[in-house]
Amino acid sequence: MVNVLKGVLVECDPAMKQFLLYLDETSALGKKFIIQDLDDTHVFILAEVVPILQEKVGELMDQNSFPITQK
Amino acid sequence: MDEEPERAKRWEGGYERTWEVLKEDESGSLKATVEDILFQAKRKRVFESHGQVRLGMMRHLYVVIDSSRTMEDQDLKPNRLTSTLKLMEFFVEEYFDQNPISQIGIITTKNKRAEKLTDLAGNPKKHVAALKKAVGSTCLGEPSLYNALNIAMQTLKHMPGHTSREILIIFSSLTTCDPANIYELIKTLKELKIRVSVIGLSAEVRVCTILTRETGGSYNVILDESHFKELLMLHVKPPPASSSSECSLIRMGFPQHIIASVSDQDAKPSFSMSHLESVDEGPGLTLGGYYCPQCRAKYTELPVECKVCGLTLVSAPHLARSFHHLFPLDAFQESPLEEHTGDRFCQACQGELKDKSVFTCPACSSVFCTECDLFIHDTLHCCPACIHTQGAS
Amino acid sequence: MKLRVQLQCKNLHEYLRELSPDILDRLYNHPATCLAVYRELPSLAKNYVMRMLFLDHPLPQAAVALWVKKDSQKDHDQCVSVLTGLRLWHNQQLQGGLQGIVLNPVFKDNLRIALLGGGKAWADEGSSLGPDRHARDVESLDRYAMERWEVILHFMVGSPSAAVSQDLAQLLIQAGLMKSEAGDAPCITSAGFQFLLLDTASQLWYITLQYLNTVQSRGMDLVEILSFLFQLSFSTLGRDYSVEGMSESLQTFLQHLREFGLVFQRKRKSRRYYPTRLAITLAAGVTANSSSSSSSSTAVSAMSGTGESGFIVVETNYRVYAYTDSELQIALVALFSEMLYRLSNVVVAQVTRESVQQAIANGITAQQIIHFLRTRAHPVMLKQTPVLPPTITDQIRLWELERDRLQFTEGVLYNQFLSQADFEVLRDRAQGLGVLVWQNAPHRVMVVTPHGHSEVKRFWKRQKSHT
Amino acid sequence: MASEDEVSLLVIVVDVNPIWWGQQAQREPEFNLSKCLDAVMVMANSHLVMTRTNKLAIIASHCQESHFLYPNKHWKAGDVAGDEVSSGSGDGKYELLSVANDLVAEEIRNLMARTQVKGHQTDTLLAGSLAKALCYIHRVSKELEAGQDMKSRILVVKAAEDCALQYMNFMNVIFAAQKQNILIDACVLDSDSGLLQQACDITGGLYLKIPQKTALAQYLLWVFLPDADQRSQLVLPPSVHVDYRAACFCHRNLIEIGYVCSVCLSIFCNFSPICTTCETAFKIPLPQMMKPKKKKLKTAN
Repeated sequence: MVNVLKGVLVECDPAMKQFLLYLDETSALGKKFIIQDLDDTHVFILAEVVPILQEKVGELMDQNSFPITQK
Repeated sequence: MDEEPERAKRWEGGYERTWEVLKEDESGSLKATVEDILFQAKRKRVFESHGQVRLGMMRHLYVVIDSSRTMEDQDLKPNRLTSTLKLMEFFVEEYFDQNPISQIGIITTKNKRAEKLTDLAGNPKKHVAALKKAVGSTCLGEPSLYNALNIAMQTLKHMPGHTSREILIIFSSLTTCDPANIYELIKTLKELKIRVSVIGLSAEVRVCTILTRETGGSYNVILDESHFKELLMLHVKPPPASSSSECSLIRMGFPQHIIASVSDQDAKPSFSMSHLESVDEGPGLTLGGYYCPQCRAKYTELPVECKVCGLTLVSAPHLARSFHHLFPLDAFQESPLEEHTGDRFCQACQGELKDKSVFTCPACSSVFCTECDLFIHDTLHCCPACIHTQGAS
Repeated sequence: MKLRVQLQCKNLHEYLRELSPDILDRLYNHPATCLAVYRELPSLAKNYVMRMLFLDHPLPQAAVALWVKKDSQKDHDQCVSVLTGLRLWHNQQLQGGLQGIVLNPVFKDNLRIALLGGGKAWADEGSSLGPDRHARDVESLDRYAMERWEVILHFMVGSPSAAVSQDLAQLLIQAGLMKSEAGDAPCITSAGFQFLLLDTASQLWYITLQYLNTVQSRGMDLVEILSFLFQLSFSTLGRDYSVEGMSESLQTFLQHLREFGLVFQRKRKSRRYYPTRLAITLAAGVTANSSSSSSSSTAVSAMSGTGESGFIVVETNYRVYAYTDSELQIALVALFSEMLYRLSNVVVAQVTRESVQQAIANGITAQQIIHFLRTRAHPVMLKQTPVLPPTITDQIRLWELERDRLQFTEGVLYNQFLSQADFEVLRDRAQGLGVLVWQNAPHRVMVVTPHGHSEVKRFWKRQKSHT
Repeated sequence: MASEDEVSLLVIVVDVNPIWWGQQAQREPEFNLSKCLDAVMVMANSHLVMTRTNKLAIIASHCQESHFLYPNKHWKAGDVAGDEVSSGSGDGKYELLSVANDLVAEEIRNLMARTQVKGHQTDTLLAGSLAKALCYIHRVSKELEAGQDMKSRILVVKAAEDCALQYMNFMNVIFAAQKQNILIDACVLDSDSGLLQQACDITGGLYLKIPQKTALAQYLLWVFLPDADQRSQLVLPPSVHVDYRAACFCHRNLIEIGYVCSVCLSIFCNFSPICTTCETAFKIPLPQMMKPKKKKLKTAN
């Protein structure tokens, strides 16, 4: 029988996917949100976590960046 | 020969007060004088016309490029070797543009040895390709002036007497490693009427001073990259022929270009003779070409010396390209704009005369603007207004 | 899910192609439109038109196909599609049964008139009115045009001093550049920010397009308005034209153009008007597509007379020096950079990751920032190639990409198929419907778009009942 | 689409040699100078409307002078309306074009009015016109705004015969054009011109002798209107067979093998002991049979 699920398909690079898996495992967003891990560059997730996920990714990028300009 | 030339070194001269040239105007601005200096620089002619001096139109020139350790110095960007090779590429193009029936060859010297990079030949492509390839080569050890001069001399001494025999050395090192007495060699060079010029990249070297003085060449040391280029470009113009050089009538062929159309049944592709030597230049089969009028050997490019019968093959425009050296355009007279009465427009470009000076052709007394004056003398080589009177007379 | 609003600016051809054939044919009745349309053709197509302009008989299609060399066939096909799409080219049966091609006769006649003369004059010359006592020179017209245009831009960023007519404010809202909550003063939208970063010519063209969309609802004739607009763009700067013989709706249109700063009219009731540089560069904005990076700087340099010449210097250390005292321009620079110092004639700003991210969050794209810097580059910058330091442009793009590490697509996941055949049937169906987003055959998983879901589901039900 | 940053300058040089056109009017009354100028103006207008950045100059090449028909030096774009009493379009023509066309017509009238044909001045001063064209192009390229770049070409509409006296100047002009990357195109109405063939071949332009003079406008539009970029896409007339044989200085014969003076590069068809151009006395030549030069030298020493 075919199973049907609504959600959001996320396409990203493998490194980002690992980060998503980490967020999912540690329930950093308050709950598990990955519906299915599709392949190296695709995951299927709950639609409602998208905004908070974007925020988390933004935070990650902020942590990983350093100021390249001096004032 | 051992006598020190009576020439004052720069550091022996008076103190140059370079800043005194700059004068402030009433408002305290330097703009006016700076603009004046720039204007003068624009006007400066690198080359004063030789007038009626006989020129060596057919030149055989060997360029010796020092590839010793010192070429790795980074005072020229990115280093001396790369900068030199880059300028040389430009030099080769210019050389053939101005001296279409001349030949050039390149020699490098490093690690106490000298070797030919390219043989004397009249095709710029080959030389440029070799120069491009040389960029990656390493600089090693000391140069050998003797060996380099010797190699060049071995070929040049067989060149016919009506052509000029020249060597141009780009010398970076302050030392040279010679297997024998170089003064003997200089004497031989002088006897063979080979003119040796040197462009130094570091400092004046005495052996070069003597070498150039004895053979009648020039010796300059560069100040910076733009000066280097300027000095190099001085060697593009054909030098005055020495009075003792022979004159002769040279037999030349003017082959027609024959285009065989593809539709022509009889047309068969054939090999060009110039492909006999070089195997690596791709397929040599072509349809049309230039056929030597004496022996019908085929070539795809001119000018070339026929491999079969030795006839020099050129096209008429090749000879015409050199005409402006033989009949140089007289310098125009400069006069201030205020004194100029009459039409306020340049005769050539129709632009308004705005600069401080105008230029008048002594032959037809037409007036020109500064830009046109430069353009006419550097590129056009004929007065646009004189043509009108010449054609009519 | 927040979708970024991308400001779309059509070029002239895209706009014209959407018009009905009937309107198109009527448009070609005016030489000015023919000239404008001709000018925007690909250069190869221009030559095609020129070759056929003086031929009265149709040419066989095969002959036309032989005009280009074999390896340029693609360009040829593109030209043919453009020419046919704009109805400049008609197919016609030749006598021997061959397919022939002929230029649109109306277009041909009017382009010939534009080139060689004949026909009736485009508009009444001001000369019929005698010399103008209040004649304007080019500089004052430029000044006037720029002032008018800046008022509109100031209004958009909400400067209190700037006021525009109700009509114009309405137009800006309709264009989606501003939004107004009931009763409140309108405020700028993210599309508005993007609009501000365009060069003047593109801004003008964008507004004009929006205006044209509303023309019919205003009870004006689109053809009449367009023809007048093109006529204006081919007129001579510093010359006066008479309003004699203009229809009522054209008169209204002229008043709107007056507000945009496209024409100068001393008084509302003046019998003459002067087109400004804005009107004349209008056609230049047509080609400058908002998204193309190589877009022209000529449109801007043409504006140099209006004090709009480049004033921005960008250094490799991410500093931006803007030599301007215009509040508006400073505000624009501040959209994507951090202000450091403010002096009387120059501001110094720094492009930082935060400031660019902020701008991107506002809906501005990296491309638009780069385009802004490029088109307003100081003449000193223009002398170097590339004009902007590559480190800066690359970094701005990288900062944008940073946000795009994840790509979200809403969809419905189908998994746990029992057989490969089942999967393939459903997948092919979804593909056929054009709703398939992603699929993986070995794992038998696929994702379809939400609106395609019901259709696929229905198909699956039917499929099941069959077997 | 062509970048707007690129300016394309077309300089048209029209041969208005009064003698040739006078004869032509008798030979073929249906194709006279004014017909030719009409065709040139069609070409000029077509070039100007192509894009906003296209520029144009027209030079009339006469047997006494070269005259700029457009743009006039006293005329600047922008102040058309200023001093001239509106010559603007009374009809549906694009205003810029009608101004240009009126100017050209006016100038050619002036030029023709002051023509005084003297018996011996019959050659068109084409080399001079080309030299002026090059100077003009040079000036325009200097006046460009930063960031703009310009492509220029020269189109010669040639009527009268070549003038051998101009050979050297003509070659100088050709080489200057080649150096500046300026194409020279030639549209020849009457007899083939060897000089122009060389000019087109060296600079990479097109040479066409038109078989039907009355169709001049069509030939111009079909062949010469496309610029260098489009030419690479279009099928155009093949390049002509250029005769690069030299003419000897003594008899003006075309020769395949000749003698060249090593000092002044004059070309002679026969050996003579003294060069007539530079008066150099030559060495007695060795028999030509001894072919390799190297050997020749050795025997000489």
